[in-house]
Amino acid sequence: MMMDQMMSSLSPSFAPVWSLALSGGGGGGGEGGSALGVLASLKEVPLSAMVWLIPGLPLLGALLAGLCAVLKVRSKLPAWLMVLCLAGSFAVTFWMYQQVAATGGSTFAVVHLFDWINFNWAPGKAFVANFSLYVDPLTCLWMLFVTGLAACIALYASEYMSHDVGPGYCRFFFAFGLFVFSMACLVMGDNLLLLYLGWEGVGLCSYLLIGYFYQKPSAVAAAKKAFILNRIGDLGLALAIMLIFVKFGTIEYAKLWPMLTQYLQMAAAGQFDQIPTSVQLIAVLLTLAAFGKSAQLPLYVWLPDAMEGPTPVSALIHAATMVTAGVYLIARTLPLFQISVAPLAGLEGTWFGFVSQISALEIVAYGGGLTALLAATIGMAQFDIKRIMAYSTVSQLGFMFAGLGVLASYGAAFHVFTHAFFKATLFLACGAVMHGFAGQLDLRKLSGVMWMKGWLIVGLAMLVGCLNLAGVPFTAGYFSKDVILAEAFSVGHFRPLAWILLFTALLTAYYTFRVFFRVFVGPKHYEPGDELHAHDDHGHDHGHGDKHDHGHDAKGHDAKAHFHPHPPGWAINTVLALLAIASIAAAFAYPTYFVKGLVDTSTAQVAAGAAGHTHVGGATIFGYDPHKAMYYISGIVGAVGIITAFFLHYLGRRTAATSAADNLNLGALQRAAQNKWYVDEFYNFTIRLPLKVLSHIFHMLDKLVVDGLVNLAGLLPRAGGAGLRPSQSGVLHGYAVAMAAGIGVLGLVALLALR
Amino acid sequence: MIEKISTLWPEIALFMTTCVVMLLGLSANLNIRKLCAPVSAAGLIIAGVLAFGTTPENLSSTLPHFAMYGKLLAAVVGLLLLGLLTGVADRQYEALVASGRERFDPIRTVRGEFYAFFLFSITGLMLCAGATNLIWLFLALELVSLPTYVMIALSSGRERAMESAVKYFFLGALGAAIFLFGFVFIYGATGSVELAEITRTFVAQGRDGGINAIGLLGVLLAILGLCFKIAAVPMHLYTPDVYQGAASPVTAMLAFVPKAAGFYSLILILACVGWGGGGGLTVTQSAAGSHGALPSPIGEVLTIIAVLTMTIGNVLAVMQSSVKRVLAYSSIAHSGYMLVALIAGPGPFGTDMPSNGFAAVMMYLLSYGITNVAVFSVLAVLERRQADGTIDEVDGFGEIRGLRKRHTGLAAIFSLGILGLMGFPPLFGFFAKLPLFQSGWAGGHMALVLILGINSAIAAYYYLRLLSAALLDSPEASARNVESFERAPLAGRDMAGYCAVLAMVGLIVLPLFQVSGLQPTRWASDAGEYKAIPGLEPSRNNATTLAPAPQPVPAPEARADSPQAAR
Amino acid sequence: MDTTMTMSMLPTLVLAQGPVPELVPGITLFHYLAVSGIMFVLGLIGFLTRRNLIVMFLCTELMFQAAGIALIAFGRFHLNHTGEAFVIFVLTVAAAEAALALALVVLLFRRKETLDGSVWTSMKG
Amino acid sequence: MLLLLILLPLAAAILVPFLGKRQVWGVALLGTLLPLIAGMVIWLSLGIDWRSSNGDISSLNQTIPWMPDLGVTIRLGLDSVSGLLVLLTLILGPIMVLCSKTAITERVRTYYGWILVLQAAMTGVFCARDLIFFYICFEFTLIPMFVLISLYGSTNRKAAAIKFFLYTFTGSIIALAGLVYIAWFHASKTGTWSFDLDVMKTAARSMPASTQWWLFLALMLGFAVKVPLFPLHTWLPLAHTEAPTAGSVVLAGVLLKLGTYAIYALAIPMLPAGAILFTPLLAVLAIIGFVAIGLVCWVQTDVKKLVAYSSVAHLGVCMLGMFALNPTGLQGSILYMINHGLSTGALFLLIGMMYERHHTRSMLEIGGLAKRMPIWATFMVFFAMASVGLPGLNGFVSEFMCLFGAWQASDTWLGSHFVAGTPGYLGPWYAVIAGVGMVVGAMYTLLMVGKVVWGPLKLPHDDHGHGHGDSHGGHDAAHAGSLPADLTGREIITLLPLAGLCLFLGLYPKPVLQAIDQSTQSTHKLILDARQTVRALEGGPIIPPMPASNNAAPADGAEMENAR
Repeated sequence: MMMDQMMSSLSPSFAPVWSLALSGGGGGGGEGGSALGVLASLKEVPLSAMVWLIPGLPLLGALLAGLCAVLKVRSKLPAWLMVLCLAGSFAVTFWMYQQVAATGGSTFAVVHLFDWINFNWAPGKAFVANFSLYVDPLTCLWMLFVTGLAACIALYASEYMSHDVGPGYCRFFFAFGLFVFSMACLVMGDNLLLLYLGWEGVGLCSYLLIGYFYQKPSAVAAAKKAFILNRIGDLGLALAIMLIFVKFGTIEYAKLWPMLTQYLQMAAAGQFDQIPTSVQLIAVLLTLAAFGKSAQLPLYVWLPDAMEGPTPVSALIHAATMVTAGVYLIARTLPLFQISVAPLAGLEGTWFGFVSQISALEIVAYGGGLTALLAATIGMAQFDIKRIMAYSTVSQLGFMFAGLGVLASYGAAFHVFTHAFFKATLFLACGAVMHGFAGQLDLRKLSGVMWMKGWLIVGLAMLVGCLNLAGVPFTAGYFSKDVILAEAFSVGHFRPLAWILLFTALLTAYYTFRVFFRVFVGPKHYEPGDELHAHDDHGHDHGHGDKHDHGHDAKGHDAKAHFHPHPPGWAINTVLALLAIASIAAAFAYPTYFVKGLVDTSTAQVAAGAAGHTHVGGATIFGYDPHKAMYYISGIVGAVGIITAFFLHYLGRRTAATSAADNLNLGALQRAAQNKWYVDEFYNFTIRLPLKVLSHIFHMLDKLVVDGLVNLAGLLPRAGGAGLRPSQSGVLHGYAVAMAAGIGVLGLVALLALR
Repeated sequence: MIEKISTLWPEIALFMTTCVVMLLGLSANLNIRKLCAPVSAAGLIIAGVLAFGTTPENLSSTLPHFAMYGKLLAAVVGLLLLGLLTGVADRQYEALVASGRERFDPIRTVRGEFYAFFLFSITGLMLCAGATNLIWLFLALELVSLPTYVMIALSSGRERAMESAVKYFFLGALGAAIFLFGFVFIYGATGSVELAEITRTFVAQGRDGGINAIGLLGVLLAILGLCFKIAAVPMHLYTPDVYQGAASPVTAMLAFVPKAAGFYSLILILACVGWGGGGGLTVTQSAAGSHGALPSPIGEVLTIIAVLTMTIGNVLAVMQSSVKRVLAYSSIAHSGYMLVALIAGPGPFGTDMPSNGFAAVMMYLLSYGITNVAVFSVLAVLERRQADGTIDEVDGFGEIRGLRKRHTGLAAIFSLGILGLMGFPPLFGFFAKLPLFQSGWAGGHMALVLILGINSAIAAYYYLRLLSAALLDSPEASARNVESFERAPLAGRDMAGYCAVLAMVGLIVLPLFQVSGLQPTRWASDAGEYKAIPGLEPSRNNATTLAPAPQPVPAPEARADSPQAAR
Repeated sequence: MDTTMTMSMLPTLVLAQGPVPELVPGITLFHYLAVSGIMFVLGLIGFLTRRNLIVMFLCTELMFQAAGIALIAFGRFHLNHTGEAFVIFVLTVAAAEAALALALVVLLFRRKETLDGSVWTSMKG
Repeated sequence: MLLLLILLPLAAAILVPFLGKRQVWGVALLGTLLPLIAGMVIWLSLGIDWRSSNGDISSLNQTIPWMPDLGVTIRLGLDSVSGLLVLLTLILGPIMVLCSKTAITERVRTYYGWILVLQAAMTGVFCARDLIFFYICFEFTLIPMFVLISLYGSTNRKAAAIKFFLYTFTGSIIALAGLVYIAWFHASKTGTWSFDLDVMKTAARSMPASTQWWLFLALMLGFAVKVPLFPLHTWLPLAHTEAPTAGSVVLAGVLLKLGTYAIYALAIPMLPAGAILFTPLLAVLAIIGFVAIGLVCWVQTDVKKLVAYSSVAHLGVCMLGMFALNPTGLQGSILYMINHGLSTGALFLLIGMMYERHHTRSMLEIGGLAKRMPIWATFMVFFAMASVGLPGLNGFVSEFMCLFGAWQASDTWLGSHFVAGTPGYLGPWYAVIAGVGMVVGAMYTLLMVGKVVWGPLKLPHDDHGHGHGDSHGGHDAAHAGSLPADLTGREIITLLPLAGLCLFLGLYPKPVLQAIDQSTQSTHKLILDARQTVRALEGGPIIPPMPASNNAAPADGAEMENAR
């Protein structure tokens, strides 16, 4: 709320800066073009300054929400304002997309807003990181689904959060708007530092929104965990930015790509050993950043916990948009990865010697693949449907990274695109269930929801989402996953990865439909969740997490007897329907090459194209071209998964709590998967606990040794004083003797000095 | 003869005042007896004016203005001390007389004698400043000391005052014997008691290879004996006991007058020896010139004394529970600080204030005198009514605790005084300590300067204890019956109060009034001016550029390889 | 500087100077100084070891007189009268001190009925 | 004009003892507001020029003769760096007074009197252009702070005050000794004593490197204590914890900056060779401060202590940037001084407001205040984020620049050449290891926010009759004193300017960066020049010569060779 006051008071002074003249962008494309033919196709085009509305409108929405909080608005006003702003933002994005499309691709535009961090690191040599927007096809792709989804989800949230109308509601939409603004900065920033601003900004909003139910300790802990794990990744990004600047003298994309020409030529010629290690290290650092934000091994643990936030948040931030920022980062800086394919020579003998054996792209690929598998196995064993979706998100992100790792950035981006829609659909459907059943998410306590009155749209949307996620042929998810799998199989040395991914696809289909079969179809049964009191008359201002220690049980039982699920209202239904349709429609992006067109003409891709895919392709699967064979293979794999789920979780199920799968006793394996392979515990024991111990040791050292030495220094005069006090015996003769002795000693000294 | 007397007008004026005061003190009339203080003050003022007006320049060939300014300092601080001393003598007795329980008996009154002794002591101090001769110096020193023994004993009727007196007297006699023996040997080595003659002889000896052994022995013994006067190690042991036992005003006097006399004498004697390293004089007027250290082993011995004095004084003060003892130990430490400047000597420029150690010492003496009076005035004004109705001095920490709540004005003066002693900027104490640093560096004594710094920090601790006791703590039970003179029935309170205020104003104003005419730095600069004896400058050693080394300039060896006895 | 050499040379400092004859043959300045030094040290030792205030004071007198002897010897050695004049002053001061000392001792004796200096130890530390 | 900035609060301080209890607050506010206004007027009247000035703004220079014999004058002047810090001081002044209105009800005259004196002294430090006047002001901040802590602090206040006083006093005496040596060095050359800052800078720079080495050590002993740099920091948590709110605010906001400012404005320009020789050591200490003390923050239970320790950690970054000794690091470091003053000052204000209401600072006793004090909580999260270094807020710009400066302070790494590296003495490893501190910073700050702001509402037992977790009591009257549960208008006004500045400096730091550009460039030039001096000491070329051209393409021949 003070933010908007601030901004309103500041905006006049900003007015001249926001005169929004188009900046020249340094004409980087031209310079690079002389060196390489491909880069010559990168043209800078003028673009209307209107695009600043894309980040601007969500920010306005956030400020308005803040204002509502200050004015103590107790209605849905902030939600409507937000939906309006986001819709406007989406409209501008669409307009921007059309502008870009009209230029025929391989173009970019830089829109200068105002100077941000801009200083001279040496006389006349500037470090420039401005508030400038960089628009190219990749930007358009990302912003389209970010703003579009955000608008939808805001609408959904207007109903979903309605029990919290008041300050909490305003807070929610403030953070929501701020998130879209940050995401826009992240995607549209014309330099890495502005990307970093968005990067941390989305982290902050994620923190605020995960911790939305702040009275729930688990939510607070989850928020903190998310922020800190993200910070580790952010550190990688910050260091990468520094390294990029010292190596290339710029962090603006438009100027950066031409600087890479020479290295890309070397990469194309296979002379990786000529590329300095420090340049190759950039990609490794960026990978760390991407892994943090996109919840990849080993930093994925925050994402499942992030489900403590309200479901719209999970849908938007933790499924569709923010977590794909890592993918965006790598897609954006792909040229830097391409010159980092070779083993990182030169680090041997340093502390980071172990990295020297692996290349950045391999880290990305295998990191992604392993994350995909691990998360899928955990997802199979969970009972909380939102958590299952969370693990599935982690898993699908793994797919995307694997795609990037095998240099199929189109596949990755396509998967991001389709995943955004179907995963949002899935989450929102789960959210509707949660909303209707008082927070109940346990798939053993819900059954046949789809057949209940008023729940059909939810069920259908869920089905669409599940089909996409499982990769049933001719769905969007099917196509996008295929691209990645095919590319993985076609690169010979990534064969193990390809198999891992394929197996994961099988698991994905299984756990997806496990949820569907258990919750949405089958016998009708429900038990309300533990948020009953939220529907009591006096409890509306408390939020979900407001648990009372006293009297809860009694009240709960009492209320349970009268509980009726309340089906979703028009807003939720509309949004679900819309998104379900969008998920289906996304499939058309494959044959129309919508995404491919955008990705392949994006500047980074063009720049990266200079390096050529010399090592890509060639490998076959079962003697066929993987790109063709994969249509069939993945279709079969998806079907197998669904059928397994059907037998285990649908056929013959009588109650909500049990299913045929209960007869399968996998013992310790199952328990371990249920407990997330004890990764959290492992981290706790290997990192957090030692760190805590270390901190206490430091504290003790600080108190005892450092301060102790200071105190000792303070004690010395006192000890000296205490020690010398007896010399002041008070006896006349004693003094006389001491004086005489002193004279004697000094005489001796004088004699010695003479010698 | 006449020209000798013409240098003594201030002393003569003081002596005459002394006689008058002695007579006044015998009067049966209380009002006439009370005239003692004003008359003494008038005498001091006249003496000061005379000192300023009549003291000839170049009384000493090396220290042209020293006598005048030294006497002036004695008069100024003497005046402040006089204010403080007012009302000390005869308090109990006159209270009895006033209440009619006793009849006045001229034999039992000591008022006249008390003031007279005080004036004698100040006279001695002035004589010290003007001394040109060892005999004169010896007599002056004795004249400073002998009255103080009596004053301690007279200052109060308590047993502690007796104890102070006995310790001070006997140890003082020992000290006197030692510096007398030193003077004798200086005479023996040079054949003269005239300081100018001694200087010349020492310079000549120095050029011939070093001051001879008897001369060195004499100087060393003289220094050690004078250490008693300035309360320096190893002759410092009496200080806390004597200061604690004497009445606070007398303590204030003990902390200044003998110390000043001691430093005057040290300056005079060391000026004879010179800072030429091998003996002789070193002062050159050129900035590029070099100057050396005191001849070995005098320099070494003095350095050790300075370090030990600073450190022992401060360290012992830390653990005290008696305010007066703390101040006594701090007085020891202050002597150590001043010794640093003395060791550094007159510096390369001779006239320039901050690099001239003499000027620094003079300025510090002024600052210390004023500050000291301010602190002791507070202790003097306060007194404690004991359970049996008798009145005692305020001494313990507990008794000044919460002073701020009971006597805000006194607390303010006290804290200003303490901060001044601490050398806290921007009080005078700081501007007096700054030249110590400056001259210390100018003399190249890095270790001494650093030890001075560290000691200032240690000192800050106990000063801070005093400060927080007076300002921040709540009054203790024992402080309940602490009263100030304001409520005490008798005498002298006005003077004591004025004197405290004066001292305080001096503390603040002196450094600030530099802009206008009154400049202690200018004064000290003149006072410490040091001139080489014409024609006796030593050959300069590679004095092209002075590039101060990080290490203190190593004292050139007293290369007195051929031991030359006199002649 | 070689101090031992200086000391060993002292006996050669005869008191016969120019036309002034030696007073006692073979007795040099060194001998007088030795006597003076011994007296001084004796006085010091007495001062340190005796408890009686009067005796202690007498010891300081001894030290003063030791200085006097040295002064006379030096005066003779330098053939001027400064030393002798100095001695007069020393004697005078010693007399003044003696007066003071006796007065003080009387005062103290009245208080504690003892002449022992070591009873005055109420202040210390 | 500058004298006015010092005299106005002093005059108010002199007035305060003669006022009634009720008027004191108003007069104190006036005594801090007027200088702020005067400062603003000065700035506005200067127009844009002051930003690009290299060195003092000559129209502001002012010299009053004081002690010609000692070489002491009262010389005042401002350059862009000190100007910014003066502004910070002036801004924090009214805030100090505002935040104390309800907190201090006893001995108000003493309190505000000393606050005003403190304000004058701090302004004096930044305006001083004479070493002794600088030292006087530098030291004189101790007394007001000592009084504020020892009279208005909490339980252990006396020990804290004494430790604070003695620790800093000891250090600065050593520094004084060093400064006097420099003055003596000058005097020995020219025959006249002077403490004029500009004269001293020129004089000191001509010293040999070995002399500069130990002199720099001496100066650092004084200034690093004030900063406080890692092993010399132990007074700070104690002082902060015990100080009253305004005391903590000004301690974090300005007093610590006296140390960093002194290093920037005195130590480095006077003794560049000394700075070069000490750089690696100081950088390591700074990093230890940032990371290890950050971890120490993490295990604190007292909120105020946590923020106090975090000051040590943050100033570690500041020092790291400073000792990168290149324009980036120096600019970052200066910016950090301002930013830390704003955000940490605000955090202390917030903690003070919490303490005033609930009388505890222990995170074990209090929690979930977002429920009860939403406005407070909003500010808390905002400033915590500013302190963590979230981009878009002020902390980030400076933190990034400090780390980047350290990274940049080396022109080769892993065998290859940096296009945009400056010849320096640190390098990427320093930045990488210090970067860990960013994560640690998030850890402890979020721990604090998570415990105090979020979570179920928890209030101390004696504070609230309803016991733990009772969220229904949010608006009843059972809270401390006359203060409402959430912030009052006065408190919001106290915080808003800080929040506004945090946001402004985070989004548009350009004016400040432009202002300090020239200053840092010239400091860097001194460093480059001093390398010759250092080389003379080391007896050989230890520093690689500056690359002839920094515009070289990334793949120039030399680099390719290096890569092989």
